[in-house]
Amino acid sequence: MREQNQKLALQFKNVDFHYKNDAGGIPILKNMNLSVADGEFVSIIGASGSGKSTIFRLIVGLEEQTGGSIYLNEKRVTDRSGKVGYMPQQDLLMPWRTVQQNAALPLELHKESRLGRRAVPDLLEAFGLKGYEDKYPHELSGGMRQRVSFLRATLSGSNVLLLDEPFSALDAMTRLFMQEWLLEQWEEQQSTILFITHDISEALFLSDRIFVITDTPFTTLKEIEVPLERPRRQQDSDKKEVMKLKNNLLEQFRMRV
Amino acid sequence: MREQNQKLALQFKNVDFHYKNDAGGIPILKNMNLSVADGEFVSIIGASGSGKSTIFRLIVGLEEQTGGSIYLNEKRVTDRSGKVGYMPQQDLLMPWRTVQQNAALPLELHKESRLGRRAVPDLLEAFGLKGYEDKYPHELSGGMRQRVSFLRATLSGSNVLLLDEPFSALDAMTRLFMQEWLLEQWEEQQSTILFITHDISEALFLSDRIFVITDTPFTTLKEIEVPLERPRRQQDSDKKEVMKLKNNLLEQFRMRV
Amino acid sequence: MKNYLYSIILITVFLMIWEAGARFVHASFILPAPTEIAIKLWELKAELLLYHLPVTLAVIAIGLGISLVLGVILAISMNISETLEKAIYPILITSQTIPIIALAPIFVLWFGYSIWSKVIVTIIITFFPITVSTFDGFRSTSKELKELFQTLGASKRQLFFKLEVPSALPSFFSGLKVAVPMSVIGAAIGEWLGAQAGLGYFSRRMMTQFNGAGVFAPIVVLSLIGILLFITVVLLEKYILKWRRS
Amino acid sequence: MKNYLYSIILITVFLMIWEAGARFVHASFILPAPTEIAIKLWELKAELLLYHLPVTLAVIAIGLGISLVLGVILAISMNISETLEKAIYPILITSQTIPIIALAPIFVLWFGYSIWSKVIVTIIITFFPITVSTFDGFRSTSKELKELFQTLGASKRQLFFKLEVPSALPSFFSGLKVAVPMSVIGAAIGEWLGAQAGLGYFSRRMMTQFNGAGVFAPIVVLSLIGILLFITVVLLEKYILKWRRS
Amino acid sequence: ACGSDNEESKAEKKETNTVSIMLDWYPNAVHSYLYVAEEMGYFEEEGIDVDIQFPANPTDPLTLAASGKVTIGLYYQPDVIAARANEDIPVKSVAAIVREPLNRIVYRSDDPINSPKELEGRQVGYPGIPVNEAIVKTMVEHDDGDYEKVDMINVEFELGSSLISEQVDAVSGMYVNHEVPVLQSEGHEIDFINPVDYGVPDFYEIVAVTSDETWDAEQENIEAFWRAARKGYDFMVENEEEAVQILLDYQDEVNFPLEKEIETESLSILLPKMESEQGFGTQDRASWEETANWLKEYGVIKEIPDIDDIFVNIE
Ligand SMILES: Nc1ncnc2c1ncn2[C@@H]1O[C@H](COP(=O)(O)OP(=O)(O)OP(=O)(O)O)[C@@H](O)[C@H]1O
Ligand SMILES: Nc1ncnc2c1ncn2[C@@H]1O[C@H](COP(=O)(O)OP(=O)(O)OP(=O)(O)O)[C@@H](O)[C@H]1O
Ligand SMILES: [Mg+2]
Ligand SMILES: [Mg+2]
Repeated sequence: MREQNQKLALQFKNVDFHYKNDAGGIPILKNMNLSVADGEFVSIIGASGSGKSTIFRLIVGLEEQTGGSIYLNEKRVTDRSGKVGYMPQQDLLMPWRTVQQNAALPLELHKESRLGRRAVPDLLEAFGLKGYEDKYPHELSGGMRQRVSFLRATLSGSNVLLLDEPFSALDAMTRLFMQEWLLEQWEEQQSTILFITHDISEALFLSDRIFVITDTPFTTLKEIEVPLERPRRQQDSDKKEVMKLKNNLLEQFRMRV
Repeated sequence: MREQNQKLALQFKNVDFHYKNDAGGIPILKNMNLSVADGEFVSIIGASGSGKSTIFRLIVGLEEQTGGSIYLNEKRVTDRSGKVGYMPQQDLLMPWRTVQQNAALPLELHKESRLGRRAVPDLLEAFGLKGYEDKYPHELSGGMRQRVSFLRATLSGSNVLLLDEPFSALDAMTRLFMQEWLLEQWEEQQSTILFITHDISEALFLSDRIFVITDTPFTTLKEIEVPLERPRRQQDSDKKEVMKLKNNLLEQFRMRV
Repeated sequence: MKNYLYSIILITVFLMIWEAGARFVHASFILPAPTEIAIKLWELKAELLLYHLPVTLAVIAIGLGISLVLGVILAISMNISETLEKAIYPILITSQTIPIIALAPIFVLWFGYSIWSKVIVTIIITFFPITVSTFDGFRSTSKELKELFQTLGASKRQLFFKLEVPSALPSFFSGLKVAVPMSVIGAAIGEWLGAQAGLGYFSRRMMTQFNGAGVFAPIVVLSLIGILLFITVVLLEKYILKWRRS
Repeated sequence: MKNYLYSIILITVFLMIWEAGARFVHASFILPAPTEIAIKLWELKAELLLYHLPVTLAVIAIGLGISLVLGVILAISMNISETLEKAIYPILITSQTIPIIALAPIFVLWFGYSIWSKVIVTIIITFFPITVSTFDGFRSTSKELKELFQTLGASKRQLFFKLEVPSALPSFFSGLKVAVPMSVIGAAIGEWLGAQAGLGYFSRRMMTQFNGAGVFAPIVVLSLIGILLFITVVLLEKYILKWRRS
Repeated sequence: ACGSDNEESKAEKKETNTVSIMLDWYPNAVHSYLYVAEEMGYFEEEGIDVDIQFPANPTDPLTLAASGKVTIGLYYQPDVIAARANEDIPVKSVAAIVREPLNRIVYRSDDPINSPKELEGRQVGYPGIPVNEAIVKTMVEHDDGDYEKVDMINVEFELGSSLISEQVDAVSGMYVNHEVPVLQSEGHEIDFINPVDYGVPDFYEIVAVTSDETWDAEQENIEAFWRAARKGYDFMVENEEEAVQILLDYQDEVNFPLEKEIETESLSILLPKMESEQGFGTQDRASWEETANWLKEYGVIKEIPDIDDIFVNIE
């Protein structure tokens, strides 16, 4: 198991949020609190429309909370754009850019970080993309595209990475291999990951803790510690305790669908 | 567990097949044999491009075998179109037809089977589509669309249903519920199902037997009996034997990717 | 209506500037004021609507009608026969880069000052969008759905009417929406080349009589035809493709 | 080449029938034979290519150039300001159903026989496809990618040049491919209405001279311009959008 | 006032002293004096540059002169009156060039039209110039026919081709000195009726038109132009053959091919019709009044405009 220091990477303090639309507002978060330690891997699961992506949008600054405050690395940050690595659902690569150009986008947007640019070739190799630097996205397999997208998020230079259902478009087999690969990368990069998924097994396999959204609007999230050591392999998820947890969660959602 | 009589629903005898293209042919099946008993639920798994869909295309008559013969319900059938129910990957509903019109397509194409048409409203209810008869596909959720597609396959009137990765476009949660639902329907309809998937857990949960494609072109398929009673629930897949099977299979594919 | 508020304001401002400019220039045969045009339109309403409009409408109707029939038949033929497709489709596409319309003056020699020379211009200008979009519609038929029909033992006829026609409809309507305004332009251009009636003819004739408002008035009518025809097609499309309503 | 075999056969057959028909009718001012046209083209090559072609090319170049500049500027403005979009976009779309081209005769009064009356016709006919497709291109920018840029702290300028422009390019080229052949048609029509030189003018003049082959010859040249311009745009598109090559 | 754009272009013209003139039709013998003046340098002597333009549409000489896009347009006397009377277009004639009608109703000999009444139910092509409507109307009504039954078709410039290709039964607008012999020389059998035999007065076939505004701004240039044109005319009267040769030398062979024989013959027909005792171009008030009365009688105009506004004689 990786060392987790007590520093907090992310913290929500009494955050309120609702979307504004024609018919008043849709409240999503109400006086909500949440903390994620530096170096932690946390998953968020919940029914469709429950507000998982909304949490991410708040963190990256695409939406502004209506109340409360959000802390990044224990500092209260008002303008959070460019401060967090974000890997959206599906890969969202730009079809007109090569693998390398796609990955290096964050460096290009922030000219200061010149140093980083030299690291790109090494990272491309580490991510298993050597030889594909000058290929266009449509020439890659789904798994490779996800890796480019993840590399891009990494290169944003932040220690906090938000992954919004990154593997939902992959087929079942590729998905399993990408999960293992992600864990390897996470251990290497020493980053903090927040991971949204619909797949309970995936969440159990990957995370230190799982946040479950049970109701919307929500004040607290139900927290579940995953009773597994690291490093993990797929077969670890077959342990009794994990199985029980999984079936519990499943029952919970079955009732709600 | 459902009674399986000894009648064979489907049989391949020494079937040869290759796709013709510019550069000669791509051999897929070589002198291949396979039998599926009436009322059985069989899954096929294999790497991408290994020829899973090709087997289905041969059964429904979209491709003609270059050698050997294919038996349906113990009769050798040359023109197999219209003889088997086929539910393709993704839902493939026609956007300009309502739920009812989409489902009833097979009846419409074969005017003889007038009787069947009266059964449609009942079936729509049985499939959980009551109240949605006059909705268009884009107004439905992914799970509902799959149910319409499955109903359409059922209404083709054949006892043999071929399902080609039907759930691959669904999110993980919906997918689990659809699997249980499919089993219920299968038990009720007393049909024979061949099911292609990339998801080993899905195959294990659903099938009586699993055919694994290890090499292409292939002569025989590796067969695996799933050691589970019926009816099943998701947690049944957590049994020791099943877990071992699953990890075995996984290791096998890991080496090949 | 609210959505178009800004547009309406902009158009109003534009008309006001035009009005002011025209009054300042004060040479109505060069630049008639909008109000003059409106008045002229009212004065000429009987002549325009009862005499010239039917002539132009006939050209549009016949031209568009023939384009539709021929275009759809050709699209269906290309859909059925691959040889035909290979032979004709490239020619159709290339023909679009050719200013065939520049040949219009010679049509007058072939078809005389009858309605047909104008109809031909209209056909030339509308045939391509209708044919190509209808054919593209047929081509857009999902291969998977076609195979599904085959596995259900559908006949060629069933495949055509139950799958290919509905698949082609959206694209057909897109083509029609392009063709309809063009048919109005085609009729007007055709009438320039030699005519004795029709809105395009009337407009040009008014120019020779230094009647600036008279030049614009029939064009206002032509524009209204264009818009009305377009709206008709849009409504028809909405009705037939009602499944697309969200 | 092999792909176009059927087309080439079809065109050859068509030309042969035309040739035979023309020889049979034997009224070359109504229906000149293809060979007559070819001969005439050869005879007139100096006059057509050195005198009339440059005039027409100038109209096309200036007209298309102005359309491009104004169209792209307008598209960008609408992309930046929602108010502008709301005001102008509906007008642009509606204007397409209006036969503005029917106003062309009056441009001669405004601009005389100068190049501008023809340029205006060319602009009118090409402005719409360029503007609308460029703007649609900007609108097609993926909302998700835009948000991704925002989360990376991109400036407005970076968003524009690194995301919106590349996103708009494919649609811009589609518009250009529509506009280019239309510019040739626009120039030809403009020349009918008032000119002293140019290929469209020459063709019409020849009609008055009972010179059928002379009517067709400049149109062959116009067609070649159309095709060449189109190919140029396609090559440019291939080069700039090289990532689309499979 | 006619817009700043116009004033600008006029200012330009003044500096360079360019006079643009739009011919009534494509160039032929009736324009010889202009080419002579150009060739002999008469325009240059007067210090002006002349830009000779051909109309793309038959009605352009008047419309473009009226809108100030050309200095002078060669057009038809009745149309000048009609423009002034009906739409109050400020145009005036500065010279009468051909003093008698040249216009004929032409038909194919194998499909004869023996008198204007027979035009009833027939298609008559004309170049969109309103005077032709007045002429045909006068002739048919003079012959006790019903003009309403005549099908008038605007064929633009295609007078010859539409007649020969049998798209129309007759045409109005062909000149007896030019188009008629051109068609005949190409072997087409045609005949014609003279409007003057059926109630059409002896109007000025061709006059030089300018707008009031152009006249005010460029009177000197126009007068200079006219002095040079007169010299060209005088030369032409003396040296017919040479004048035709100059015209042929100036011809645009591809666009407007001319036959020497036809043009020589044409000029000899024209010369007596161009001649005036008071000097080439001088206009009689009486002719304007007679033509205006005719137009009023046949309902082409409602009011007779002030004749003094319509023409001005250049000394
Ligand atoms: N931009 C927006 N404006 C208004 N309402 C929105 C907006 N985005 C999301 N919502 C609403 O907010 C709620 C939560 O949306 P959110 O995308 O966070 O859900 P989610 O948990 O990510 O769902 P999914 O699993 O389907 O991605 C939903 O009801 C949604 O309709
Ligand atoms: N119509 C065709 N013509 C030629 N080759 C084909 C055709 N369809 C499939 N193939 C080839 O045959 C092989 C098997 O294809 P098939 O679709 O059966 O694979 P699959 O196992 O279903 O793969 P996937 O899991 O990706 O759906 C592949 O190599 C494929 O490229
Ligand atoms: Mg979401
Ligand atoms: Mg497959």
